[in-house]
Amino acid sequence: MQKNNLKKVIVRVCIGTGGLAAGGKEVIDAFKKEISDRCIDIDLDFTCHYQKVGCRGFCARDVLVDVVDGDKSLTYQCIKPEMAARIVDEHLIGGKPVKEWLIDDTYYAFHAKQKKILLKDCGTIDPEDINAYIDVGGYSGIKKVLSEMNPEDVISEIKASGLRGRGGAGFPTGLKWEICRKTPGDTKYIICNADEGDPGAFMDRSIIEGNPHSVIEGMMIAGYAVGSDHGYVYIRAEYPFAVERLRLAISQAHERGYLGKNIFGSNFGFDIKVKLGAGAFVCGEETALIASIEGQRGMPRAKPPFPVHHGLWGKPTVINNVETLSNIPYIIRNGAQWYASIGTEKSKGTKVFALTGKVKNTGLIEVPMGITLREIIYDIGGGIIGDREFKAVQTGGPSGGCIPAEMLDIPVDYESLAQVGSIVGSGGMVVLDETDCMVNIARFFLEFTQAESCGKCVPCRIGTKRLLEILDRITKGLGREGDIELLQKLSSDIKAASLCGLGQTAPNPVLSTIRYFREEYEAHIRDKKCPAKVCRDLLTYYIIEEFCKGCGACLRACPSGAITGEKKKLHKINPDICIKCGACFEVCKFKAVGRE
Amino acid sequence: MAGLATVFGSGAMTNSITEIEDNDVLFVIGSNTTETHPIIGLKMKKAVRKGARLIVADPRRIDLVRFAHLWLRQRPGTDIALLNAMMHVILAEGLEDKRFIEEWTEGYDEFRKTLNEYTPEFAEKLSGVPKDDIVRAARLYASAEKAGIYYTMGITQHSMGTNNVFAIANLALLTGNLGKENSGVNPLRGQNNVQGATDMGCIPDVYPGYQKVHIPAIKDKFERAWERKLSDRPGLTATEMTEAAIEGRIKAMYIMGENPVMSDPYMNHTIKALKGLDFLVVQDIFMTETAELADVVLPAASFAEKDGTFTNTERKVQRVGKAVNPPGEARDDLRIITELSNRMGYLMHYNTPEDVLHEIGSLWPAMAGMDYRRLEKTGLQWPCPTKDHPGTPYLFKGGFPRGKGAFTPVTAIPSKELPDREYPYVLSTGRVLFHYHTGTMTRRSEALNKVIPEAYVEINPEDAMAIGIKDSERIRVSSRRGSIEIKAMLTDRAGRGMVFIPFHFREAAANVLTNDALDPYCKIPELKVCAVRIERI
Amino acid sequence: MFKVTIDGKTIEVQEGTTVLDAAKMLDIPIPTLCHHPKLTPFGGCRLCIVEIKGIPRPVTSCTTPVSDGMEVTTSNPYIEDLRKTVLELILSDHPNDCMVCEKAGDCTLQELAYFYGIRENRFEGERRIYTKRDGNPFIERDLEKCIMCGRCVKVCDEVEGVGAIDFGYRGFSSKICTPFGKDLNCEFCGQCVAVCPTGALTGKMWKQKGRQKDIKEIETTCPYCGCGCSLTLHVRRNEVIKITSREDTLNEGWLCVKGRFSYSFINSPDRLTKPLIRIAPKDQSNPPLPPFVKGGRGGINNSLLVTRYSSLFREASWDEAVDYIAKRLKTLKDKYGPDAIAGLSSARCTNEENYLFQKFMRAGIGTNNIDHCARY
Amino acid sequence: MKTEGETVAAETAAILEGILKRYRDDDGNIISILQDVQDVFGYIREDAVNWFSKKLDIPASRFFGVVTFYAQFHLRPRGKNIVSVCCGTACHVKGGSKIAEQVKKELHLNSEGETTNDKRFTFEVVRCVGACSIAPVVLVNSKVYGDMTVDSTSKLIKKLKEGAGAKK
Repeated sequence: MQKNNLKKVIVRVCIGTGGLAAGGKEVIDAFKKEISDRCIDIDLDFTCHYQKVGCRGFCARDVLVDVVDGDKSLTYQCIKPEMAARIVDEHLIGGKPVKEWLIDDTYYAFHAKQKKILLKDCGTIDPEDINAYIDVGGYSGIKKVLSEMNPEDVISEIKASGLRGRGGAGFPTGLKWEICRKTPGDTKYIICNADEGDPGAFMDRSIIEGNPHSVIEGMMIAGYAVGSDHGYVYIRAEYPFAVERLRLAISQAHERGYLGKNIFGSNFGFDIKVKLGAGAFVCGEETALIASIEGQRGMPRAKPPFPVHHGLWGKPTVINNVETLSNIPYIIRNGAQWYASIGTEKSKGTKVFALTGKVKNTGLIEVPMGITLREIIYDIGGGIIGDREFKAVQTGGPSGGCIPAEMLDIPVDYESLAQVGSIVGSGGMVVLDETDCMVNIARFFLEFTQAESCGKCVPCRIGTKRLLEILDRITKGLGREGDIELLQKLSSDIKAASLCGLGQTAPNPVLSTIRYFREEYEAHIRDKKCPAKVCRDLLTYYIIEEFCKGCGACLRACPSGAITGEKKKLHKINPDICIKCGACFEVCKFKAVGRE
Repeated sequence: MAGLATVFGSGAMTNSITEIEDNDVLFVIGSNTTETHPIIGLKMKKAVRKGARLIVADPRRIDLVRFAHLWLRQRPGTDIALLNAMMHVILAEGLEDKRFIEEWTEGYDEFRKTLNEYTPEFAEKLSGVPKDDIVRAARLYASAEKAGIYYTMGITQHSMGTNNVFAIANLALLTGNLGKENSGVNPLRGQNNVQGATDMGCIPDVYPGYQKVHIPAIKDKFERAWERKLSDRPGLTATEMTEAAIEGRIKAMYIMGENPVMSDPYMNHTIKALKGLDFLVVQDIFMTETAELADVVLPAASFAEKDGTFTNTERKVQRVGKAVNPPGEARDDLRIITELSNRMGYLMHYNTPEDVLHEIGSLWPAMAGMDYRRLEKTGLQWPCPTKDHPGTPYLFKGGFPRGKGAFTPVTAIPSKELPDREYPYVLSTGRVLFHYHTGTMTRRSEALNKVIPEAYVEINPEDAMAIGIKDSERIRVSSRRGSIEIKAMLTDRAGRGMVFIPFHFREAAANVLTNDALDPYCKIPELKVCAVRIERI
Repeated sequence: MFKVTIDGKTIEVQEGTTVLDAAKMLDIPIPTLCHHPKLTPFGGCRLCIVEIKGIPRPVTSCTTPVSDGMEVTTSNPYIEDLRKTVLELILSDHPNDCMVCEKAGDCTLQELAYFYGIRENRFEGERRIYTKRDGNPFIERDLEKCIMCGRCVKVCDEVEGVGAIDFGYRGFSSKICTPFGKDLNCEFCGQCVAVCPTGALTGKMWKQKGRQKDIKEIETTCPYCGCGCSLTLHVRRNEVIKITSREDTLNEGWLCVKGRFSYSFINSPDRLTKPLIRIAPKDQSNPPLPPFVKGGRGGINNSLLVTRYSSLFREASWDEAVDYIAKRLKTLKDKYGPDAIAGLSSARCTNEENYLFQKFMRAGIGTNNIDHCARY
Repeated sequence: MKTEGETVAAETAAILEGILKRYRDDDGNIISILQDVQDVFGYIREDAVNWFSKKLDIPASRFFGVVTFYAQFHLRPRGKNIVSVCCGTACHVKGGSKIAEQVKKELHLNSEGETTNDKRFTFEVVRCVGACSIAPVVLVNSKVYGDMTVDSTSKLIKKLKEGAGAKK
């Protein structure tokens, strides 16, 4: 082996949950095998590193593979294990990239309007290696804080940055820290809320999987500012990879002496414990989360007192979510001024969204506050799948609302979204198109919140159940005159009278869909029709005579024997037997099955 | 009671039940409070919730242990060793209340010498309680501002029961935990009106209000009030009556509302005594085991069928109200006694039970301030000498009735009957939550009997394994006095080497086995310790 | 001290006082269901919501501590409307069977429904159906009537220290559970029954014994241990049908299984009802122990008893029995002296009876041979 | 008659002791105990709960309340393989419920939470596993399958039934 010929090639494979599901591990294995095969066959004159990196956002094109050759980095998309051999042969050995597999313009468009702070390192550094984080400036924030700043300075810096809680309500983070710092008490706690329960959101998981040390560093800084030496990360057990990475990161930080006593030679000590959630959405609520860490049923209690005064084990406690904490090291490193320069007047910095649903480019995105929904959906998301018509975008998960097309140009920030009846929330963004029924969507969310209600307070326990029952009968064609008004009345009463955030926001999907899509409700109730053709009980299937070729595909697909007809002759659907499963509709190649 | 009366000049709970919740430290010894005094148990639990420290000393892992900060598992009958050693530690560490001792006690110098030998190590040998725990208990108790001691029959039903009480009193005197709110010595009385019966002079040596029968001035007072010559000779205690009946010195007995066959130790002995009487009258609401032996059985009224007062364990006199009529021809005891007395030529006339209360008040100033109208609102704790006196929640504020509290040196002596090769286990008896005393009332409740339908003996699982006894198996328990068949319950509530049998069940009566050895001073039988053998059937 | 204004009235209260308690001091009524003054606040029923100036949404007065200068409105059309919705929601999941409910007339939920005039309910839908009833002998648990106020859970934990029950499951299907849904196995103190605001928890032996009409309530003291708990006997037609306890006494309304549930002996059919005089010789051994007659639904029937003991005793009139006793005692006293007679009095009898008994022994017979079982 | 809780077999007791030790070392709570119990036995066993209840003096009702509150805990043994269909928002709008129907059909099960007679498969519905961008997804144990269709679901289940890909 000639030393002067040695060059370093890095192959990075995305193994976030998306990447893994798309076969990330298998792709890595394939690369390993191909390269080691070659190493034996031919005397390679370069070394090769594989890096596992966290989610890089563009999950729609998984598996993504970077080949970094010197200072040149090229990215392949939609890579499958069997494609590894060719890349190794042609690109790694031959030096010629496989052009047709490289990322295309969409990939660049996807990133053009994003502003990556948190996700910048996520996806380039190896999350299982603390050095990778240190190499990009990691832990310099806490170092700086411990050597140059007193806790009050840290709090004013965070306040100056304008950072607001990324978990939902958008409470100013610096202010929360300040209140907790001023609450008397020897023992205080920092809790990182990683109980990302919103269906349709995976920002926190991606951050922990891709850059766990940034969360740890954020918690340390929070601990220093508040006067706490003990932190908990409350994380969903449903995120096994994130848990694994987090635990690894904590133990690495311990080994380095970054966690423990006398950190960086200071008097400051900090320790972090990981507590696994056990599957209850309501535990995202602060007081329920505390109850859960204490080993109880996750039932919220009335506030006041607030956790900053009376939290875990009765001690003053700051609870921040993953994204909020992950921002902290970057703010400390780059200064509050820098952070405050991003975003709008009242909403500073960037926000990570999980862009999903009927949009072409799904994935994890980070955008500056104030960007419009249109930019997100059409520029970053690339528009609607199949170029169908956009109908609404649902933000904020079960606590949020649906925003219709005419409001696509509003800026994304806490106040603007609240004004139109939704919330920023933790960052789920589900795009809906003309084939989505808004009553069904409202029903879906109510089904979720109703099942996740802890059952403690009456409005939520029984009220959401009644809301769901009303929605249910509407989607079944049993809606009555007055149901819309009843839904509105009950919704507003539940919002007003419920104990915790879950109940107080649960009716939002109902209220916002009624507000913008009332005519869909009316169609269900008065005409017994589902305009989006989703609600099964309101549909009838029939054969369109002029298109039917008598191929028999629908007959074979029908599970209930409702379709009759001889080969090459017109088929018929018996509506009395039809269970409206839609199998015939999907299977017909001639669009000869009608649905109304 | 006699023990406390000697030390302080009065024998009763020094504090009120409501004060319990504000104790700093509770020292519960020989009391299965949550089962025998459930509501006092609640107050103790409340105290713990409010931050009090709880020390439990009991050979059994009683329910209260769950709430205890320190549990001392002494061997049955070794309380003195434990208590003396605690005092030894208190003196060694200078935790005694010197001012209190100086001002309010006597006999201290002589007393303190007797503690020298009771080192924690010595006490550990005798009692089995680890010496460190003894030290911990001593510190905990002595350092409290407001410490209360609570005990029941676990302390008193021993042949050295009075000495046990002395030791407890010594501990309280030594630390000055007396004469103030929330701290004192509190014997919890086991029956609804055992305090009242004692107060009313239903003990052989005193008239109502603990006034001695042999003191001439007192006798004169009662002779004038009752218009009869009275005897100045103290009478026999219940346990002595049994002996006297067997010896033929007692020819007739009148038993009102008691069931000594079931409740007294050595059942066969009691039956023999009662059968030997020339004449026995039993007045009760049910045909009890004792009534079966009577010449005449009189049907009485239950608590719901009469008016009157009960005095609870904290000296609180409370009203009993008539709710229903007695069944059939049954009559209330007041009427029965009055009529009998009249027939015997000693005339009694009372229009209402309240007339009787007024007569009591005229003879015992401590109840002079009570009448039904006042009691109707809320009970009153004696002493309550005048109509405007609010009653006395805690005793000895600013002094003991006898002047100063007396230290009484006591030494650890063993129980009368200790386990040996033939009878290797210690038997303790007591109550369970779901039944009461001889079971006359509770065993007639279908519901209660569904929960605890039959007698059982608690055996430590390791002991049971050694004998080869399985849970729920029927076994034989025998002592030198008798033998019963009973179901085994394997539980670590019982310590190694001891068994426990509740005494409510006539079909497997614990008192067939128990020893009638008496405390020489107050004649209490040693129901908490006797030697038994356990066998498979 | 904090100054707080409630519905225009001002009061100074201690720091830490809740709005509900402050309102109580001002004698301003606020409806509650889940609140119990002796238990920790819960805030689940939402009926006690009030408006506080400066706080955007209504808050529960039972959980909110006052702050200085706080201005509270306890009632206005908006708040009352919310309360009505909450009540309707509760009632939409509650059996409408007050007609046969043990608790009717003494039920907080029924009372509130009455005051809010709820006859029609806007909210109809699925109701929880639980077919299984608990097999324990004391406490009827009708979970369909449970409104999940949690008082029973808290009293069992905070007061009794037992924790036999807890909240189970969640959301609409949440219910109060024993471990693994087994039958209740606890101390059966019935504290939970005492604090239940609806008919979900009642005494099994109370069933169809009478509700409000024709009931006399008599205050008395418990006949069991030495605690001396106050009892209220509920009497209908010369029968004790239920025992409760007032909250303002030393036992604070709490009782144990014996005090609360074990009163059936009063009406036991084997109560003694006539004086009996022995006919069998003394040395005859006793008949085999008869089984206890348990329970008893009132009515005195001692024919069984008489048959069982007829070989030992015969019935006599009071006149004959007392006469007989007097004669025998006199004879024995004359022959052997007064100290040959002894009396045992009772820790179960009243002070008055005990006093009179010892007076009889001491003055009537002339002996101090009088004792009772203080030692057992 | 009130008896002491039933005892557990010696080997079970040893396992439980281990969990107890971990709990004590790591200031755990009853949720962590239950998570460990479920890890070992696959579900929450009543005797284990009673054992811990006695050891820790925490009422069994408290354990039961926690077990039934959190979706993670199961009171009955589950199948060797857990087939979960995500019904989060993204999966819902992309047809998650049809996938769920298909899984039920293939496994011959009627509703969520059921286990096949041969105890090989349990079907569950989960609320968002955070793999929204590859919706709809199916999880087999912890392996995520993305962009599922009715057809690919059938194929997946058939493959699992044949034994390939199924693992514990």
